[in-house]
Amino acid sequence: MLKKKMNFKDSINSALAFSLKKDKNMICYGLGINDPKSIFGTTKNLSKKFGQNRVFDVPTSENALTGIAVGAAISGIRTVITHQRLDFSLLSMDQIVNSAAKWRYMFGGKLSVPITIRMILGRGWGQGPTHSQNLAPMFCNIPGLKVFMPTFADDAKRLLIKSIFDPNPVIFLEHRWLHELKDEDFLDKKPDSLSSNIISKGSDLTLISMSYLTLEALKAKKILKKIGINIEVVDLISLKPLNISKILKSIKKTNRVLILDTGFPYGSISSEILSLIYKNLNGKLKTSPISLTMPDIPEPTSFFLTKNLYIDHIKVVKTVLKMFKKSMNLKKLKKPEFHDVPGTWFKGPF
Amino acid sequence: MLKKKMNFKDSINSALAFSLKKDKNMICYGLGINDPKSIFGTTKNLSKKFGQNRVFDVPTSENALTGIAVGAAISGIRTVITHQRLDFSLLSMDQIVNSAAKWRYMFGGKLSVPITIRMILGRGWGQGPTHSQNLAPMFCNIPGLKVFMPTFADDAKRLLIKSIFDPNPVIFLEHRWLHELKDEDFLDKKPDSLSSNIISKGSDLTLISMSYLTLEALKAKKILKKIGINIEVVDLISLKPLNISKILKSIKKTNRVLILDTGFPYGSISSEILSLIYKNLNGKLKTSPISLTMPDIPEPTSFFLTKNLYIDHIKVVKTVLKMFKKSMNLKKLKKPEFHDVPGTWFKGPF
Amino acid sequence: MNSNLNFKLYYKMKLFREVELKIAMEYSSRKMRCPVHLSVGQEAVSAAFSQIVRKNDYAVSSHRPHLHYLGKGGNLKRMISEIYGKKTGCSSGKGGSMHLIDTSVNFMGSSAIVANSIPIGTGLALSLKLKNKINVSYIFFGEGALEQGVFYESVNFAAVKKIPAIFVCENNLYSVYTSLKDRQPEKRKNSKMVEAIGIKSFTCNGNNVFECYKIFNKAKQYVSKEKKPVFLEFFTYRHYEHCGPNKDDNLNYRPKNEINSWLKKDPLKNFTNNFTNAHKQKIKILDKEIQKKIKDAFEYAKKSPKPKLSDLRKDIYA
Amino acid sequence: MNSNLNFKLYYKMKLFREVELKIAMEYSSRKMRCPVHLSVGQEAVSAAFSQIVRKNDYAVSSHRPHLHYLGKGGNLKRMISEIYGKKTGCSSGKGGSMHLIDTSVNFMGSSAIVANSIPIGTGLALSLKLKNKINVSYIFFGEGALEQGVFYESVNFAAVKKIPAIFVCENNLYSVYTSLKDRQPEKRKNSKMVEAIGIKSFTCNGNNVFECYKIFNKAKQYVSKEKKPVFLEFFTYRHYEHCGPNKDDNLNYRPKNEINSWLKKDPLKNFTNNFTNAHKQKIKILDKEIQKKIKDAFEYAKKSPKPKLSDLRKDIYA
Ligand SMILES: Cc1ncc(C[n+]2csc(CCOP(=O)(O)OP(=O)(O)O)c2C)c(N)n1
Ligand SMILES: Cc1ncc(C[n+]2csc(CCOP(=O)(O)OP(=O)(O)O)c2C)c(N)n1
Ligand SMILES: [Mg+2]
Ligand SMILES: [Mg+2]
Repeated sequence: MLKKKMNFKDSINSALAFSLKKDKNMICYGLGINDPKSIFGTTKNLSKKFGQNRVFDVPTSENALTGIAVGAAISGIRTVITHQRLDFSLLSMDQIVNSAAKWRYMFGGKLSVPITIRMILGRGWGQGPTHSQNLAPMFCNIPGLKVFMPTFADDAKRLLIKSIFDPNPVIFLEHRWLHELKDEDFLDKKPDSLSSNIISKGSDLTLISMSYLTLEALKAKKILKKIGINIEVVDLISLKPLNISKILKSIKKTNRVLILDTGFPYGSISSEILSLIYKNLNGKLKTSPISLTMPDIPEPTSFFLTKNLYIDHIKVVKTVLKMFKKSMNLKKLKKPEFHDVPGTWFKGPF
Repeated sequence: MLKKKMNFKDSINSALAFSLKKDKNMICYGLGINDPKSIFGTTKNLSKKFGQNRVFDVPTSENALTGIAVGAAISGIRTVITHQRLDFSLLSMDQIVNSAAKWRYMFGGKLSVPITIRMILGRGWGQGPTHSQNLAPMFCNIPGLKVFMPTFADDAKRLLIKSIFDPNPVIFLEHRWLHELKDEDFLDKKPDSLSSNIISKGSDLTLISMSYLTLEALKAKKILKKIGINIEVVDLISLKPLNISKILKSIKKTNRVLILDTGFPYGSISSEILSLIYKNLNGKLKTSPISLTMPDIPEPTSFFLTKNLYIDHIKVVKTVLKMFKKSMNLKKLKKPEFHDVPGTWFKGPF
Repeated sequence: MNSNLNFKLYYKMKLFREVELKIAMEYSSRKMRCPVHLSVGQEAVSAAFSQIVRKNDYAVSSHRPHLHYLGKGGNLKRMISEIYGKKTGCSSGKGGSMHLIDTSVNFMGSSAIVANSIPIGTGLALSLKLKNKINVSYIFFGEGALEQGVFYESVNFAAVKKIPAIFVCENNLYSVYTSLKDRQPEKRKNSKMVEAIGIKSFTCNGNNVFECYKIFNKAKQYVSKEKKPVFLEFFTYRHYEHCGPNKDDNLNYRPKNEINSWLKKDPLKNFTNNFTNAHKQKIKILDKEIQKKIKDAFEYAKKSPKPKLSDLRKDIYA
Repeated sequence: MNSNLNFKLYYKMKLFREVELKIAMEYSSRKMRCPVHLSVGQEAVSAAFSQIVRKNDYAVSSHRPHLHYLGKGGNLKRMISEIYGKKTGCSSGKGGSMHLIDTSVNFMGSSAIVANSIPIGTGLALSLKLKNKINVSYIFFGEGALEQGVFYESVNFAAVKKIPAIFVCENNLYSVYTSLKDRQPEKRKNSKMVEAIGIKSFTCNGNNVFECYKIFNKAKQYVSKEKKPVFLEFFTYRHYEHCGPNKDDNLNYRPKNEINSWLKKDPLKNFTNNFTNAHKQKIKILDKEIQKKIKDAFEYAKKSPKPKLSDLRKDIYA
């Protein structure tokens, strides 16, 4: 059922509360989890409800905390860690890659590692080089990990519960600009099975996107429909495993593909998808496949330098028009006054 | 000039000695750098020649040591760090990604970070899940880094010197199975410009490979020539930046591509290359493009389980035969008795 | 009491306070579009530092670098411009408030990742030793950084290699909203801990600028003489929220009586009270200078040109 | 002196020694195709441990895990099979010598990455506290692991959370070929250091099995009573090369007199000398048992089936 009234952050909160209630052993920790801001509101009241033993704040020790989660998990305690920015998790790559991802396989399946690592991706308002990176490809490259990245509040809830009860380590990516959004702002109706990534049908182009960018994709679709371009929007939701057969089916129909990616280009999710399409279809598409990613540049902090950095629906529209060799009056498409905030309600500083 | 008599490890040693002599400020450190094994012989005698102040052993503190290199480098001291296995560098991902790769850009170009991080990749003899990973894609994904991975002793020397005198951070990947090899074992002649990755011309298939796998590619080429398949072998040498134009030119000629990759499949170097080919050529190749990688599985330790794990020339030959729908008598192609050692001289344990 | 030094300390503390207050005031106009971590309440440490540090000494800092940058002699106009994201910013707009640099005075950068710059400052100290310099490398961080493993790795390395590193911890009792009890063992003495790892430590009332001055001086002497690293811990308190331009005492994460007792220990007020009436005249002059300096800096920043869009692609590689 | 205990300690030490020597002997046949890190010379610690540890206690270890695994009650046959890469190996052949596990006795794994299992053992201790168990979590590592930041992070966490972790450091003075002087400050006392971080410490002659026994006992008592973690440091020495089946004293990275003085302190020899002639009979019987046990284990391993090639794809995900 689609509860369109709940925003993304409340969905996360509700998924955590549901899971903590369902599994009395489960624990959940991260910097600031109990503080007045409760990780952008996502962990509000959890420690009040479930006790400081199960929901607790921690020292700034990302690497040990990840290993501690592995230790708790292999002894039967499902654990959720939260990083306020994905970038901080780089300190724990040894534990993620050499322990969490391998503790099952390397010991012949004797144990499993039910941990979920929530990582929040920054964008805008001077997040700068070390508070804005989507390094999903690093995690996808590692056998033994799963990587989820939902867009809609409804999926977020379902997927976070799924992650927590998955016996394997899951990297759960949340885009900072989604937390305040409700599904009703974007969706009329939505398929309610997780495996169904095709969230809006079309015949002319397969537009594949992830997380926040799916909202820009849907906006672009609306605009392009006016000139008769019908876009099929695929929301990835799960980066690893990838539902590649859905994607291939869609492309066989549309014969055109454009991918929107919040990460850096080299070795990106979009490169992986394009290579899979190529290997599987080995065919000439109606137009060359395109991926829009962040440029291969550390993100600068200045408002002025991020002006044209982010992928938004206008960039998508322009790219599609080029693919179709069409034009339309773009003057009417107004950019928001400030490109660096998720909405006028955001006044900084974080 | 091609000094075919020098093996890979002596080339590395000679590049380090050359650089230490040329730049009196340069330093060089890593676990075991001065010990009796001197990092597989690559750092032999260096501290004797250049002093313990400049070539020194260190505590097992990979993360700090990387930051220390950044600090030394921004104050004008070129620094080379060595990890006996790439896998250990995961402990230092924060310093590699958030410091080394960004210290120049994030401060508006005020400083540069001339560090080289040598990482050795394990294979065979029970290296197992945490001593065998080629995680090159992680590094390639990061703006600000360069990633080199030479195959031939001659390139190794030239490229290591280039890395050391490059004002940017360079990840320098050495395959453990190359250290004892001499170029004369594999090459008759070799182009002597670094930008020239096409090491053996052919017209029927572009075979792209990296590092040790290039040797298997050359062996496969020899075998396939007998039945009239002419292979063009491209040795990547530099993973980032990629010399994609050379690759495209070759494929336009051969219209077929096979890539050999020592890493895991998802978000791999080979996926990146295929996606670039697709975006640039958007054409049907004579046969579907193929990449051979390690499977998406942590590497097991057991001799018996690694039996068919590695890419070798026989696997390459079989793959090519399939692409061409040809067959030949493979019985004569003898595998070495033990698939897990670089040569009979290797008796373990590391 | 050296009265000349006192005026210098006053000048720096007051300047630092007023700079931060001005940033807080202007922040609501939403032209400084990056997170800012103000050091109001913690001025004494950096003011004292400014009177000891030499130009050829190195320094690095954390997410809260404004006063370390200024204490090292960093250019005020370029810092404010950086926070405004302007081309004239010390990091050309690329770094923002958390990433300041002024290589002309050897302030070598600051990092938004907790403890990230600690090994970098350690590497700078190594470089001083290798080059046989008499200088030292100052490494600034909060007590939260003591929870990161890389701190210990760096201290251990500095001790083994006997390099001129001065580790400077400003312990303001909080990491964001989290108090020490959730993060560090009760009753732990950080200085004892670091001494046990292998280097000399000094602790200090971080709100008494004169004591801070004496400790920095001692540390410098020690490092020069012994050729060994040292760890300094200053106890202090921030008056504003962790990040941003407001006070947030309404959120109640810090006990009221704790806040009040620290407000009574305000480093600037207490120091100012020491001046006699005879000095007040001189102080007025200094205050005016300060106001002018700040006004100029903000005007400079506001008037400065934006970076060009093409600057985005500059300086990725050297 | 409890003579029953003495025989048990003897039995374990001798078994451990003979297992490692047998591995060394068989290694040259090149059927054990993975790196092996032997603990010859360090048997006392694990033998003492074996007499204190309870089945429901947890343990984890490092790249040198054989004796910790056996001390915890791990199955010998399955360990040898694992080193031979057989299907019957405790990790189904996937882990090799450095990755041992026996969940039936709560030996929860070992890691080839220095210090990597320290936080994992800490998480196991957290889990014991959460589940209100009286058990403890033993975490084995070498002194090289004290150079990794994650050790400090883990100790700090254990101290803050007051969890039943027993950190066990076997200080054998070397990390691979590198002596302490290149890695840790002169004259540092690790126990003092860890106490300053916030947890109780004990040090011990790691070559005296009875002293080791007493210290493990003390630690267990302390953790049970105080509900707090503890750090143990055992001074000991390895007789063989860091990795592999040979002695490597010809390489001269360890001073001759150091080697000789430690050989005189051989834990097994010295302990055996304590037995009276009356006991020698009993000891002979034990020795026979040991030889049989080892012979059986190696035969079992050699006869065991290889893993199937299809096992490669098993157990990646649960
Ligand atoms: C690795 C990492 N983890 C978490 C954060 C989020 N963070 C930003 S500032 C901060 C507080 C650090 O406290 P402290 O070191 O005491 O410095 P203070 O803010 O008190 O000056 C934290 C946790 C971060 N920037 N980097
Ligand atoms: C992160 C990491 N760095 C380096 C290594 C290489 N290495 C393997 S064992 C070892 C020695 C560790 O010494 P210590 O902890 O004292 O244990 P010991 O071998 O003496 O038992 C080293 C450095 C590694 N395995 N992991
Ligand atoms: Mg603080
Ligand atoms: Mg040791």
